Amino acid sequence: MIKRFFIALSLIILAGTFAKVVYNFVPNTELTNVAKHYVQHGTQELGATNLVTAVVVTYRGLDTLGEVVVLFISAAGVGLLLRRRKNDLVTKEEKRTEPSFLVQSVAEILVPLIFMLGAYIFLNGHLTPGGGFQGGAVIASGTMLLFLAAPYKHLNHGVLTALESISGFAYVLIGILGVTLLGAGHFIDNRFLPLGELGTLLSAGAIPIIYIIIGLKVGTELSVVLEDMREE
Amino acid sequence: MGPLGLKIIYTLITLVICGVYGLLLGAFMAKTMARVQGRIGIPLHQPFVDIIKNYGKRTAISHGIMFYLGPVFRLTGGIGTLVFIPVIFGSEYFSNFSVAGDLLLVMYFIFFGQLGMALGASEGGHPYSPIGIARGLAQMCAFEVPFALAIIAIAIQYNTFSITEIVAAQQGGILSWTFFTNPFAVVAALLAMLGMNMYPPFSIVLAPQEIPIGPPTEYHSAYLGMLQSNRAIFAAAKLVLFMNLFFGGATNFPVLVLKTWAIYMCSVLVGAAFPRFRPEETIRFFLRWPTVIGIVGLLFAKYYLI
Amino acid sequence: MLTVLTITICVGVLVGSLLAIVLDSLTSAVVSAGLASLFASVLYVLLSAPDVAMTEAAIGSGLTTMIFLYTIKKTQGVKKEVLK
Amino acid sequence: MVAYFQNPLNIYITAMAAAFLLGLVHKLGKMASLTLFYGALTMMAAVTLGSALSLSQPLIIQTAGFIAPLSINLQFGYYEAFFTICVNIAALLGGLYLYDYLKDSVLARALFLMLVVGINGMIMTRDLFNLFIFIEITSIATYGLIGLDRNIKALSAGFKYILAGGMISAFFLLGTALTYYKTGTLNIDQIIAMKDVLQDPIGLTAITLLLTALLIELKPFPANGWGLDVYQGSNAGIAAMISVGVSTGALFALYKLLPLFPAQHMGIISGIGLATFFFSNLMGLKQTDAKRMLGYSSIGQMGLVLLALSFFHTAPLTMFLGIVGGLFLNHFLAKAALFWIAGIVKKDHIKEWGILSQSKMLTVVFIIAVFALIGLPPFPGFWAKWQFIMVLGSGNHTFIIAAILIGSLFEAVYLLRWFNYVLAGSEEKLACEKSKRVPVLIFGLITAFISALLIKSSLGPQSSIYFFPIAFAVILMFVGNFIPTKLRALFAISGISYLSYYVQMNVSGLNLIFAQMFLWGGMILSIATFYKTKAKPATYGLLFLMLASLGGLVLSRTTLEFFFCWEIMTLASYLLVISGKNAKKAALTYITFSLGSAAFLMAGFALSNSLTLMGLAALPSSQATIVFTLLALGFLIKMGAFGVHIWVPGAYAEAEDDISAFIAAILSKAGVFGLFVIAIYMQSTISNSTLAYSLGWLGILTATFGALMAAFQEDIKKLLAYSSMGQMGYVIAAVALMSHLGWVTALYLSINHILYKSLLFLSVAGVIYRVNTREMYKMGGLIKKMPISFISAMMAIIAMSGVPPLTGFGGKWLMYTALIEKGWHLQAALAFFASGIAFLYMYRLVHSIFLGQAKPEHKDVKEAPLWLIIPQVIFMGLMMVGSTLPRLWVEKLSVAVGEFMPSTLTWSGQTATTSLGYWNGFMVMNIVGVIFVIVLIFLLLTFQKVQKVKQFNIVFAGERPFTPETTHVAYNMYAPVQKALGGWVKPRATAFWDGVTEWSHTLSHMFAGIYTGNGQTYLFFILLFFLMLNFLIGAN
Amino acid sequence: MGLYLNQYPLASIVLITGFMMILIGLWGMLTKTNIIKIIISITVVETGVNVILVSIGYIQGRTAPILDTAVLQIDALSRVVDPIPSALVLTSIVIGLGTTALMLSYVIKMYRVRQSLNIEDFGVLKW
Repeated sequence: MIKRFFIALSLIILAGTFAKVVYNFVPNTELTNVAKHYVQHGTQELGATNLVTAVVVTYRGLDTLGEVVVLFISAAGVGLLLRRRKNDLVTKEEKRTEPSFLVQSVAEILVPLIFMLGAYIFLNGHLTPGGGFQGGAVIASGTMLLFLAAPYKHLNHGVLTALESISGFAYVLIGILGVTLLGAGHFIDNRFLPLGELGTLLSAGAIPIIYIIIGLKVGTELSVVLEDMREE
Repeated sequence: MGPLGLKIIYTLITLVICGVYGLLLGAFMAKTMARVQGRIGIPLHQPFVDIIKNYGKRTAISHGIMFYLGPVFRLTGGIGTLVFIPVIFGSEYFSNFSVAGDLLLVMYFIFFGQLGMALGASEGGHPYSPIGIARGLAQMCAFEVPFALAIIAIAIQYNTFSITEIVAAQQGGILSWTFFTNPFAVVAALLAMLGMNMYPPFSIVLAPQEIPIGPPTEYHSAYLGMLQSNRAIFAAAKLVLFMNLFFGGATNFPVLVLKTWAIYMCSVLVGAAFPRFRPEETIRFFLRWPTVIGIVGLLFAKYYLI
Repeated sequence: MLTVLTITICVGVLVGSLLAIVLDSLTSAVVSAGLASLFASVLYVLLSAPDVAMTEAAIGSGLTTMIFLYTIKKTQGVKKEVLK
Repeated sequence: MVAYFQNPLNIYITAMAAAFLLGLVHKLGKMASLTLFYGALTMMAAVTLGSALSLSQPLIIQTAGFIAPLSINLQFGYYEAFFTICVNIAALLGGLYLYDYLKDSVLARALFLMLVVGINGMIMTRDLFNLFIFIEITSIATYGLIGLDRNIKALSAGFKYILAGGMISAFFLLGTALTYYKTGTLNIDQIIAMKDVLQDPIGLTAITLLLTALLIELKPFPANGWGLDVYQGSNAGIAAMISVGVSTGALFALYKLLPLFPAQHMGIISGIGLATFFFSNLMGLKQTDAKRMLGYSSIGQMGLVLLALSFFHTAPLTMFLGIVGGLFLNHFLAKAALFWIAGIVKKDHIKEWGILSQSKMLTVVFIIAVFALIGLPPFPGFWAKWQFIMVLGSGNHTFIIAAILIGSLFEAVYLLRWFNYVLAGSEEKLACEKSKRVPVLIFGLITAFISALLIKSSLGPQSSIYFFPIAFAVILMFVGNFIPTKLRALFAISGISYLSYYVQMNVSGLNLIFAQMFLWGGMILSIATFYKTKAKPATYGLLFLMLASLGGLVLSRTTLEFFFCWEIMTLASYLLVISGKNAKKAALTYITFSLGSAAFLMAGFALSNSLTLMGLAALPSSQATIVFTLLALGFLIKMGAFGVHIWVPGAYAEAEDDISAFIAAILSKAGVFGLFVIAIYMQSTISNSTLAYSLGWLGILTATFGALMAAFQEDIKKLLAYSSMGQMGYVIAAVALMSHLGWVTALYLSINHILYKSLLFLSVAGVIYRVNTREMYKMGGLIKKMPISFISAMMAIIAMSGVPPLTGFGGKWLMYTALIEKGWHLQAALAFFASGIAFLYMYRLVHSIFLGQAKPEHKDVKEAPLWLIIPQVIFMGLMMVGSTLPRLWVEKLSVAVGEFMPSTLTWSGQTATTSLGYWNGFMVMNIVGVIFVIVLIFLLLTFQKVQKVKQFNIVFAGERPFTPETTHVAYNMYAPVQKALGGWVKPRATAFWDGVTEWSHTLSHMFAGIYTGNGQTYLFFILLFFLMLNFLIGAN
Repeated sequence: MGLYLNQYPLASIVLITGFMMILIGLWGMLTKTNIIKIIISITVVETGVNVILVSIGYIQGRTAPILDTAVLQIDALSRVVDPIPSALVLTSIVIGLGTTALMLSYVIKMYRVRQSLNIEDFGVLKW
């Protein structure tokens, strides 16, 4: 109880600090200088109508590469922890209940649709809200549905790993392409491909390609994570 | 016969006089003790007889080199001590070899014989020797404290360690003796002398058990003779030193005899009156009142006399 | 109007979060947290951040809830392993 | 192709490409993916090195084709280069070390690569949010790797780490958000340029949040329980990467953001660093788990680096790298090596570490690492710490200096205690794969190499004088296994002779006298070491090193040189002591006190603000008093002064017998030399001061108690040890006199001490060699078997006691004269008492060993080996010459001292005269000799035939004894004295220091109690840490 | 509650919501003993931080930074909100998922070893 009291006390003090921040908070009425540049020149410079995508993929491309790495190593960490190793001894195999017919048939229809939705989201990342990460997550949801429908089915780890591996490597390659084609300082620059006509699917230089790669990588990675957690 | 030769001759004369005087004092001491205890005691010539008897004995055994050298060290220590002390004030020849060093030399040379003796006696292998020596050394540590305090008080008072200069500073009347200018230091020194002489009540050194006497247990014949000679010379040397330091020295032999005899009597009388102390009692005793008196003497010299 | 709607959604988010903490049942707590997340994604839409809203909906309330549920399922019962 | 190696961006590209490809390549086979993995690590290290070498000015790397605030940029300047080189080399070797673990899991390999990328990113990025991402990459990769071991320890530690990490990232992200709100940019350089905007509540909250997050990554006290658990629980290879890699990233990230922190609050960061350093080391004291102990040490070291960072983050490059870089590098090299060794040993409890001693090479690296952490020269930490403390001193940061030095001492204690366990050895077999051994050895070599470079660069043009002896010693130590003992000894002696030639060419006056004491004394004593048929391989190297460092001490002009030599001497002597058979415990006490002494010296030199020893002379008097006190305390500890003497008996007694002679005769003079140095330079302030007066009393008390304690010892070497302590007491008092005669006395006593202590220790060494015991009452009557040893011992005690005619008397004469001349009368009286007590133990020594009844089991004992006799004969010869012709050398001492103050000692012929008295050593010797010979002849003439009998031929109480034991009175010889004075020598000092130990351990345990093991508690501490920081910053 | 609450309600309201979520989440992190509950609390904190970030980027009355119409492209500067916070939040959400997944994997393995979800059962290392 004393412990809780102290925790409450310190949280109250923390709340005081927060209150000070809130009290002094004046909501922005104007864009910051950097944002101004993005908003003013972003579409011309990069050819993407969705400025968030422009920021995510190119302006702050290194962040995104890092983000992909984070997801990659989380998946690796999950795998490292959960996948069975040679000498593990398991006492009891879990029983999985067969899902109902309804679930199975709904899944059969839905899963391809979900996958297509995911693909759509990352293909149009430079035009509409969404992008590689969202699309990838949607694809992973599809995988999840698949698991619900077919508890005894295993994903083909080999294919997934290869896909993930290749897409990751491709991302790095595209980054290098920026350097080799546009010169030093252009790592992860999407402009080594023509920007195309603003607002069309095949525009914004390499952004669609990058988002496809990211979408694939995120989708496969998250699917592997789900698989690992399910199979454990 | 250069001055060195003359000096050696005078030194030899001093030695003989002091030796004889020392033996007489020993006999006197024994007689006084006996009288106090109601016995007749030995005749005054008894020590002379003993010493001749011992030297006369031709057979001897030896436990080893150090055993053999022990008495040599001892006698060298005794003679050396005397040699480094100026005996008669104002006489260049009777100041012996005191040019070789000052009071500090004498104080440390006293240990020479004792150390050699201790080593020699130890080699004898008799258990009583080391017991006696251990006690003796312990006692020595203790009485050295008041003695050192007294010596330092003198050094403060006269600002010198040279014995000749100390005596010189005490000339000019009985009141300029250290005994009167700084009585505390003298009392401390005299108390220390009781221990130094190893007479009762500080005689435990010589008596681990009564029959074989202390460190020299294993010594006999000429060894013992040498030890006895040393006892005489060494006792005389110490008395002369005390006389020089505290009682204004002596300008001739009668005065010397008079003063030293008086000093000697102190220890004899004290010895006759007190029972023997155990070693730790001895240590505690010396580190208590004599030390306090010595410190008083020292401070007296430091803050009053200068 | 927008303000009222926003406040309502905010209350929804907070109630969801609170329930997620307070509820004893793990499953209910997870579902509450997912709901809070869903409300938050609506909030993002209101704040003109559709990209974030999509992400939050797909990941925050979808996948996260799912892996929580998996975990809850895995941490019941007495399956014991000797791990290398 | 060359361009590839010169662009730091390729570190990331290489790593990421490799990591992503690993999964695919793994399908081709394990070898392929392993090759890819190690290839990538190698390339990363190569790119880092290449980029660093081609660096002509700080490199800004833009990305995405836009200039900084629009896109994310990286920076690769000199600072970044230094830290990334460290990280990438550690990563390469760490990867190699983890081969066993990584070879089975391709996922782990990918994680490892990404961990390295994350750290590199933390160092290089100049974008706040990008920094967040790299922090996350680093953390998540670490979480994953900790999961490599799936036991309860690793799991729960990893989980606590994740919890803390979650809180940290929430803080950091919130801070980033608020910063962006205030500044409108995420570029760190721009934010720093706009830092004034951040001086309002929101901005300050933002800064606090960011700094809290980064500080917590550095595991500050007390919000670091999770960090300790991680170090303890995770695999050693991973723990090493966390300790040296992740911490590096966090440190550099903090360094980048530090300019944001209001300058007036920099003290808070210093305080956090200091508290972390101090408390971690305090808590480390009680630790018994090796990895957790390393954890405490890691956290402490990072605290120290943080402290340095708070002082020098704006300093110029060389200073920054010299101090912060040096401290970091030290931690980096040592900690990686130690963690790796911990993984090889695979024992949790430090008591079981004896197994390590089976691998010599690993043990050597272990020693190097431990010494580096303690801050001993020539390892990088020494130089950095020295510079750091000096700067602190010039800023008068007394409290910080004290805390650093005390903290370091704690660290030294627990590390060396651990070293003791290593030395204890073990039966068990040490299994060690090559892949694990190689990185450790490489790190050892790197440490050695950097240390060598640092000697060269830090000591300036004079450095070769210090460098070559060390190199020679190291070579001598390492070839020790391959060449015979005698040859090694010969090398060592020739080295010393060359050194003594060199040193004597370059010094004069007092320094020359000390050089001769150290080096000639050492050379003669070295002869004695031949007597051992088999010496330990390192012995001669260390012996040479010790003597060389003493030579260096004499040569040194600057405080750094002096301190360097002092520490080298400490190090060498410690290793010499510890090579004794049962010396481990004693050696620990010895080194603890020695390091305490060094700490005082360091503090003293720091507060003096002086680079040269000469500069000590120019101090204003109030400062001089403090400096003198500190320095004197340092030297006094080394001399074993009363109160800090408790190391003395152990170190002297337990060292090997010939080494004891070196320690007692030669090494103890180093303290004398030090005392002289400061007394000379600070003469004007110290003369007639209370300080000198107190020092004088301390010296006399040391003499008295040393002598008393010596009298009660049964162990012969302990007796000699206490005796040395006592004799050094006189020297202390003599130096404190600050008079011409006093200093001559001090020199005289020192030289005399070399003569007779060498004799005694060598003689005793021979005896112990023959009878195999150190208990005196188990010996006896050896005079017949070992006559030369006896003569040597006898001469030594005569010289020691001060009985004329040998050299001892001169010392006493000078000393009493000097004391009384100065007016220190009571002191003189006490000195007299002390010298009386000295007779007690001296007699005991000679009697119990050589005289009295011989033991039957010693009937076949022979004289000591010739090699021990030769130096004794030399010393006896020197002593005889010195006794007979004192003017020959005393006048030299008098002249040397005369450089500093007017001489009060005059000579006519062989007679020395002072204001108080006179002494003619030549005449005394002759008179005594003549009388002795005459008396001897008389005796010889009196006895024509003397019958030699056995010692046993005695009678007492009417009986012949039949067991020799009963007739050898040696055990508890001075029982009466003990009864009378035993109360004086109750081990109060020992009790006091035991109390100090006990208390610090109790405190250690108490503080460690905050680490409950519960992850939530740790979270709470993190929250409190933030609130505290917020309060401190907001308060102003 | 703030001087500007009435003038600029939306961003401030959301900001307060975000801070309250952080506090709620912290309370859960510090008081709940079930480790799954603790992780849920962490996700609540993370969502709170994200909400705050979005609210900082919001400008009253503006639309999303997707310039898909001519009107928007002409007068973009005064019509769209800041795209940067959106980009940051996007990243942060993904990272959050990654850490959550990893934490839950730890939970599963910890449960396997100790058969418990109580955090107090995992204090094997201390002092």
